[in-house]
Amino acid sequence: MIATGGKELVQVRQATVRFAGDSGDGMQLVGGQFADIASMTGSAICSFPDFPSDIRAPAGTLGGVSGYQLSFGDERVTTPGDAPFVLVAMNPAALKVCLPELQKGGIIIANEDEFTPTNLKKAEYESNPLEDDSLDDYRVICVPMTRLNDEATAASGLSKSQRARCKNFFALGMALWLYDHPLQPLLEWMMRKFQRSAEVMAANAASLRAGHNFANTAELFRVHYQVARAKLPAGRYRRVTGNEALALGCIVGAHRTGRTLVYASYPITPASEVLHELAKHKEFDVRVIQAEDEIAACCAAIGASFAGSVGVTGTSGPGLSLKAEAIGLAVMTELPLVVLNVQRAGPSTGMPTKTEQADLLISMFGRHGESPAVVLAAASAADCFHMAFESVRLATKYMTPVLLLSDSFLANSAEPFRIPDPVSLPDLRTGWDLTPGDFAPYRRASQTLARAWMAPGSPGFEHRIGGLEKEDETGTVSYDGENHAKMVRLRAEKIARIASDIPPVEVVGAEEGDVLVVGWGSTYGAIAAAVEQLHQEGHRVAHLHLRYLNPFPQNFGQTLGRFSRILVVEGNCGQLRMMLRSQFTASFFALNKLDGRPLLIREVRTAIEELLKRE
Amino acid sequence: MIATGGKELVQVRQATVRFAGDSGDGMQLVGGQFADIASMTGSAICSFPDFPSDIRAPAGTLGGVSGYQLSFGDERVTTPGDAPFVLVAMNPAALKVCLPELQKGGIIIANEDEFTPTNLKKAEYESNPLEDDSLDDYRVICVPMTRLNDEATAASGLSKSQRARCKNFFALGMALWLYDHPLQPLLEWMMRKFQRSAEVMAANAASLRAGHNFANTAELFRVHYQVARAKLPAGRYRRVTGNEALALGCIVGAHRTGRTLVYASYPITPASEVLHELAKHKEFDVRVIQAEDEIAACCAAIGASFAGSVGVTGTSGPGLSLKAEAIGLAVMTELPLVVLNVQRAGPSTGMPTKTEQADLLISMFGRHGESPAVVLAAASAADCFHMAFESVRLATKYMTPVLLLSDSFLANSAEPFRIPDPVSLPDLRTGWDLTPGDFAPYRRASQTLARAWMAPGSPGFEHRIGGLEKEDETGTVSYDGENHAKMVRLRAEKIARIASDIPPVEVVGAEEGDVLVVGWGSTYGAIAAAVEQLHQEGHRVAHLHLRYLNPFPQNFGQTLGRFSRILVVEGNCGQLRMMLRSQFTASFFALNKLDGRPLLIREVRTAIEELLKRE
Amino acid sequence: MSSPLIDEAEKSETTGGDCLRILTRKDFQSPQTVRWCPGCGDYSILAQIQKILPELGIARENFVFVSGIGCSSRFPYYVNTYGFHGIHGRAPSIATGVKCANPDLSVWVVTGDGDGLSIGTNHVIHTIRRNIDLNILLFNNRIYGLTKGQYSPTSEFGKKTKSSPMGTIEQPIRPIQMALAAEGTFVARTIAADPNHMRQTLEAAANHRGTSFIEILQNCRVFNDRAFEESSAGKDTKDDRILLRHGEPIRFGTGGGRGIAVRNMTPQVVDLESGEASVGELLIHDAQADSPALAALLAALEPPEFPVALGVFRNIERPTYDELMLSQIAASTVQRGRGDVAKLLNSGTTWEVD
Amino acid sequence: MSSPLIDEAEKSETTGGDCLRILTRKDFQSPQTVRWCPGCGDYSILAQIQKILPELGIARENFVFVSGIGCSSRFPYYVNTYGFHGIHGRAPSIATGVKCANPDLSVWVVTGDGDGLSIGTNHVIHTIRRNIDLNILLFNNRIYGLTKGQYSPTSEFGKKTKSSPMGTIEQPIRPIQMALAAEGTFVARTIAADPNHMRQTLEAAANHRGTSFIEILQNCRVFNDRAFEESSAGKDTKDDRILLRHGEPIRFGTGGGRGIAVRNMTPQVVDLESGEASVGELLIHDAQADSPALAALLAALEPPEFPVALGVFRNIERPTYDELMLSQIAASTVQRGRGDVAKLLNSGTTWEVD
Ligand SMILES: Cc1ncc(C[n+]2csc(CCOP(=O)(O)OP(=O)(O)O)c2C)c(N)n1
Ligand SMILES: Cc1ncc(C[n+]2csc(CCOP(=O)(O)OP(=O)(O)O)c2C)c(N)n1
Ligand code: SF4
Ligand code: SF4
Ligand SMILES: [Mg+2]
Ligand SMILES: [Mg+2]
Repeated sequence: MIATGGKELVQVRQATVRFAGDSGDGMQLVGGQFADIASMTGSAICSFPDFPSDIRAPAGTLGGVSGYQLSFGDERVTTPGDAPFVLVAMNPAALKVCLPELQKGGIIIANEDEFTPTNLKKAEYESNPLEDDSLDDYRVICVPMTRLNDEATAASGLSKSQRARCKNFFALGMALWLYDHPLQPLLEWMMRKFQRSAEVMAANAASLRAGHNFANTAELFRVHYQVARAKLPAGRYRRVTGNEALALGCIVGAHRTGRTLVYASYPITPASEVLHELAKHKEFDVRVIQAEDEIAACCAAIGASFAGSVGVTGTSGPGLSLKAEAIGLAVMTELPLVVLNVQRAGPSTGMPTKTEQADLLISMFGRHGESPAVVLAAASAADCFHMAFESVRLATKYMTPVLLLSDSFLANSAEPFRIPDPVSLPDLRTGWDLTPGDFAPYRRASQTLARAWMAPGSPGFEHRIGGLEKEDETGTVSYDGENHAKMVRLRAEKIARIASDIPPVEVVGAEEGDVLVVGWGSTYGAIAAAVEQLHQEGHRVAHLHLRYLNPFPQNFGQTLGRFSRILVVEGNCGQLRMMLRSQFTASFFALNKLDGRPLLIREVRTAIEELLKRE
Repeated sequence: MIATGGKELVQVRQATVRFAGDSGDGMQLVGGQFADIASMTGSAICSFPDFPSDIRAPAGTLGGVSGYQLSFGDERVTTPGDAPFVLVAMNPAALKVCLPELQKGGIIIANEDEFTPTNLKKAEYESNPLEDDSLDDYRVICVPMTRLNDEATAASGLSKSQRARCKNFFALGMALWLYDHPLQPLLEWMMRKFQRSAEVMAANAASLRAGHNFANTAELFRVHYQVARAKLPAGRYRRVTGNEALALGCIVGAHRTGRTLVYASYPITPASEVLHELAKHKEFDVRVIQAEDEIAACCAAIGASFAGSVGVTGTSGPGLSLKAEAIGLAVMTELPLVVLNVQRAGPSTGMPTKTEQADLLISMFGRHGESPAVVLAAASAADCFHMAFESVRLATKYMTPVLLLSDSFLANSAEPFRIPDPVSLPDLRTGWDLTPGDFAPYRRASQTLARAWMAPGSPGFEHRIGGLEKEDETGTVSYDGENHAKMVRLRAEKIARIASDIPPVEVVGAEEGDVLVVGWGSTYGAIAAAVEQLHQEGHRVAHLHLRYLNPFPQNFGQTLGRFSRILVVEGNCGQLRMMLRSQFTASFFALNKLDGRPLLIREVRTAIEELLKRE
Repeated sequence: MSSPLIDEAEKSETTGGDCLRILTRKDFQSPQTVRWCPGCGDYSILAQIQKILPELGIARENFVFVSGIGCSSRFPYYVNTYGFHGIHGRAPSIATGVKCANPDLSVWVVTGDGDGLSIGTNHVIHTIRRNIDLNILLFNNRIYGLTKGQYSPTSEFGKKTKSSPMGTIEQPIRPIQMALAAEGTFVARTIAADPNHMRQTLEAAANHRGTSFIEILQNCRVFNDRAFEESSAGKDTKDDRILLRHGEPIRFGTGGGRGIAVRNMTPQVVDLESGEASVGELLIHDAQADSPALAALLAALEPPEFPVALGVFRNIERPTYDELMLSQIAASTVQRGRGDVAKLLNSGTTWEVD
Repeated sequence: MSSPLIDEAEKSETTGGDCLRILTRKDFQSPQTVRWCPGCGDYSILAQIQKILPELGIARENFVFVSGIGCSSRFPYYVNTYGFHGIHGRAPSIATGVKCANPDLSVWVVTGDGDGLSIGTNHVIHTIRRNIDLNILLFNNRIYGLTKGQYSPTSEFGKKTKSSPMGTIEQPIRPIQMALAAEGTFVARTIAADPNHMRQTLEAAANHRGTSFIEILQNCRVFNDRAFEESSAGKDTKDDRILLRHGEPIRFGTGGGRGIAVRNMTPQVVDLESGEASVGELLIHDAQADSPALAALLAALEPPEFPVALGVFRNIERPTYDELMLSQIAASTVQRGRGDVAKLLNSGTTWEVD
């Protein structure tokens, strides 16, 4: 502990903070700004918003609470945190909704002005929790934020109700002080953001400063915290959510193929932001088609690929179910197609705003007939960029559909993204240096087994394809049984060969030992953190995260063999485990998370510990 | 050998005959009649037609050949036969198309009148095969059928061209003689069939008799054959194709539930006949909806079930892909739904007229989210009846979608069906003897875990359901994580419990031993025959045929354990094997058939023999 | 007992309905809290439906509300009878199954402009042309509400939304025109902001046998506020709406001072007061015309050039699908006798094995 | 060299196209044998298309034919250019992707009454309303041919087919009406039995910018023979067809002795020779009218009461989707400069870690 300015400054490795208030309180905005400043001051971050599922629930109700949680600190921050240490609660409903997850002994910063009888009732409180003993396990800091904000912004010239909307910055100011963060970057951001209105800028800045000063001077806070810096790889960084990263990955991927990106999609939660994001980037010649349904979207992407563009379609579970037939057409016509699937909790409409990882098997097998395709999964928000890029690479190089799995958690969570130098990324141009005489629509490259991608507009290469079985090489329609058997095997073999064109699996932690935790997708962060803890505590445990699910990397099976037990962790009933059991002989165990929420570090820890204990 | 009527009568256990001619030659009709007569005289039969894939290819061309193959004989007849012993070829194209499959030493009965230069050219023959030495390996019997038929029918009063259309009966007459079959039943059938036109009746009968007499008297035939009688279970029989049997099974199943059958479907090969068949039976109050697409069809069936009817939908692969989302809705709403899927060769449009078994995994996993459903497969044409009935039983008892797999081979093949006494069939009425006070939409029966099926129109039971996650018991919309986890498990558990309500697997052949052949669906006949042969030859082999694929019967795993090797035989790349490997530990081997044709007995034999040889 | 109405509703919850009991609006209020945004136009529609249902002389248990997905499609949860919240775009198909299974039910489909005219257009059209006896309420707010504000097929050309930051480049689909092209037997338009008009229109729809298609202009307060400003209830509406009345000349404006005439099939606004045209020249609305052409012409009138037409565009009699289905079943039963399973199984050539 | 045409076609097979070379019909004949039934109406359509393609001044490699599933949808295999035989009902969507990816291509969609108006209605309608520059040829034989004879959405009410043994109970959908309701910019009907009319109509469609929708009445010899008997080529057709000509009064019959007049929006056949009506009273066909109402009225004329109208119902100019898409891209590029990937990645708040 170091004392600064009369307060103690405590060093911590990581911290988890949650901002919570009404939907209209601007919690997402200040959460995001906090994340940026934490990042800029050298922290690793990971954040996750928690929106209400109604569009606009009545103000002050439990259904209307909007939260933003983030962890920041050293490089071990890989999740938004199991349990917040600090909760900023802008009203009683926010307190009620978030309290169960707060760490015992954690800090509650409550806007006491909003704990009125009316609001307490809306939040279904019988008595005021700030006044009874229900919060005895926590450090409660009551701040009259509404009033202080009002006073601080009085000079701005804005109306009272306009000024009231600044109070999220008051809260942010306090939080920044609490973690010893500078105000300057935020003030600069405000200059840009509110450049159209000096009054708004002034009021927000005043509120922010007031919050900061209040925390610094008030007797309420005894200590504040300085979190460790992360040892992140050098480079320039920005914050991305998974959905932003998917969009960026597609743009950059298509750009490196030298082709136009055609994104055809139908809106669906939680994938819609990819559509919104891509619609903004017309200067990249991105052609966005908002189709009339998912089938049309998928077919338009296929048509675009046929015409020589990079056809991408994006959706979530129900939409994926609808695209099944069209994806099968892409398998048969051997055209590049990227299908982004941002998973949500199912089956059927399920819980559209909740996360789950239960679309693995439909991605693998959800098409009639033998219909193999590539299946990838992004491990984190930033990884969404890389895997989207990778999807474009594999789809165009191997002339195949690629299904890329993300999920609601990744879609909305944010983390630092190390900005790659675009020219350092692989060149994805596919050279089909053919003369018409050499060309046949289903003649294949000997190595990749990909057929040539000759688009309309190329003289001399006129040809016809379709969903009927094709004769080998010539591509004419064939009902010949031997040919069919051959083509079924060729399609399977083409996908299988990709195993030698993807990075091998890596194991983090023990090189061999007792428990290997195998995960895929958004469970990455929690598994990584849990395994690291246990490994550092001396256990022979390791983590293997699959980003390539079909085909598996070549060294995967052999790697499994180095561990006596395999714990498969996933947000479903055991879909990956079933795939593993069907291919590898090992001792498989499962941790299945099914509650619609991101996996917690302690859940993984507990499961591993239990396995370690077993004989 | 016994001599009768100057000719030898040879006893055989089984025979395989193929009638082949132009699409317009009426081969399907005479094939079916031959099958009926063989059945009536005590044979087991199994037949399979081979239609051209074009609607109407030009007469006389290879594309226009229509064939009908059947095996008949003792009870070991379970397939249409690996290779015909007798080929009736009405024209050169028929000979050309069918010759490769004929047994060496087999009999060709050729209509020599049609081997004209024009027809030979259409069939792409360079020279007349009846005249060169290309058929030396066979016994060729040339018959001027066109001329003989013309003479035989001259007195009928029909025009020459009308009379020409009788010559299929001339061929049938010969075939009947060849297998010592009576004419009488056929003449009676003709009386009924052609009762509207005495001339047509007379001409056909004359042609039939003429063919019979010709075979009897002509010097061309030295021997004829008498096939063994089958020891079939006693009872009344009829011939059914798989598609007819599916329709019958649905009608009878719904009837036993005491509810209306609503069949909603969109035409698709090879499932359309189920639609046609059901559309004929309005006197059973069958309500047939030809929907605008497969999605609408599936949703209409779901709506019908919601309203208290037995909702059934039928399709083939591409349609199944389209129904994925709607089936998921039935999973979530826990409504009865039967989905008939008559598989064809895929992926995509594939080979619509060819058979395959590659829709197992999509049936299991082809829906987003954790979406468990019952999956059944019929083993033979007649079994289609039983499994359709069983589908209705399980769907209504457990309030779940049931996917029933048939395929193009079963759909069109015919075999004897022992007609059950309807009252001996289980009573499928589901009693939900509830008062409104006891009722909650998602309250479950403790044994089956089925929720109560209370349809609109029942006063006091008004409730709302839908695709969003449901709160346990109350069925109101719930976004609660713990509840979701519970519901996911309940839905899975409900399906799992069905294992105790289905017949245990049976093993035919050795009780334990070296090789257990596991099959499902239409591979039944070929596996049964091959295993029986080898078992009788003293090998320790057995056959286990799965008709319940999800859940598996309870004793399945333990049964697998009694054999050292498991050979999984299926018409795909190993879909069942993948399911087995993921659940059971055993030594699995595969025989995968991918050429769009029904499995042959000898293919199974060879595979088993190879396994037996291995160390 | 301060509120007998509530007691009665509660009783019916637990003791089962009684067809003869007189139903009230409360009977159709479900226990579930309504979760639309404050100010959403959907509330008003719900209120009118809850008002008219008890007046139709149909027992509560014989209603079924089927919907797809969207804000609008939450509707069935709030109506205390049988309800089915289906999947996106497929409500008409589910409803078709319900009605065919039990033609005695009064079946209502609730859909949105996205649900019913984007992913579900096909089912809406085919349901209409089959003339299945059900009521389709299409809540048109010209936006995707539930997914938070993308343009819908009815959004105006050029509209800027989350998915069209530079404005849409698609001509909107016109719901009434589509329904008329499918030869709908009852086609109407009303507006949620005018409860009375809505109520009358819904009643007419409920009383029609065959598919009733009603476009309800509905305000989405959050993502497309004031989409129907020109014809909403607040301001003086006389000049911007035509209220269609069968058999009457088409007039509008204060005192009916203006009207619509047609010259070589081209509609024109004419001023009666200035003497520009006489009443005799006005188009006469004929909701029962054989051809849907007149109705189509009226449906195409749109602000700012024209007032928007509200009311019943078409209302004709034609046998319904469900009726025809039952009559084929009846005919078949008369002809062949009631289905006998044993006979069915034993039909065709059979033989005995013993 | 007895057949120079064949040689030329073969050369182009192996050496690649040459835009400047004059194309002939043979150039568009693919090596694949045509496999429709003898006597199928599809042959005639294929022949006309192969005739007009070389005359459009478009290089062979710039054509794309996209189809769904059905007998009709086999079409692309027989046209020697780029072709895509898609899945059932989805050809317009595939074609949309093709056109958006490369607006320079001349894109043709071939579909059937089942493919385009049953499973695929939705895509047809949305394509039309977006006005994507492509040509939709809908082969209407009023039956499902490929699946061997079930009724289709255009089958006549009461028609007996395999799936409707007692007759259908559905009102048919009317393709032209649907296309007009979607405000198609080019909507026409022709008949395969009249090659000349078909050729003119196809040419007009090819020359139109925007979605061209052409219903082609086509005979299915096997499952629905003579469905268009009253207007097929064999017999005297003057009395049972109207040949639409823009700007001209609507007349038909021998010597144009009869015509169509409209009274309060109701079409009537009038006899000019008997003096029942004068030419001045006849409806004037206006394919360029703003409102599609007139066209819709003509589209609804049907035997036996009326003659069937053939020709172009509507032909108007409106910016196409693909044009508008490109112009937004262009505007965006002018505004922000051509997309720079490094700039994109570095946008927003960034920071350096070292
Ligand atoms: C298959 C599928 N695709 C997409 C979605 C996402 N989705 C839900 S509602 C909706 C649009 C709703 O718009 P509308 O029908 O106009 O209803 P509103 O919310 O405006 O009332 C969409 C695209 C979904 N739930 N299912
Ligand atoms: C998803 C799907 N459903 C059904 C089918 C079966 N099918 C193929 S073509 C067809 C109808 C064809 O009718 P139409 O479009 O009128 O074409 P036609 O054969 O009459 O030219 C159907 C139902 C299919 N191939 N795919
Ligand atoms: S988003 Fe719009 S349509 Fe949906 S509930 Fe809110 S106001 Fe109503
Ligand atoms: S079935 Fe009909 S539409 Fe199809 S090819 Fe034959 S004649 Fe033509
Ligand atoms: Mg809407
Ligand atoms: Mg057709």
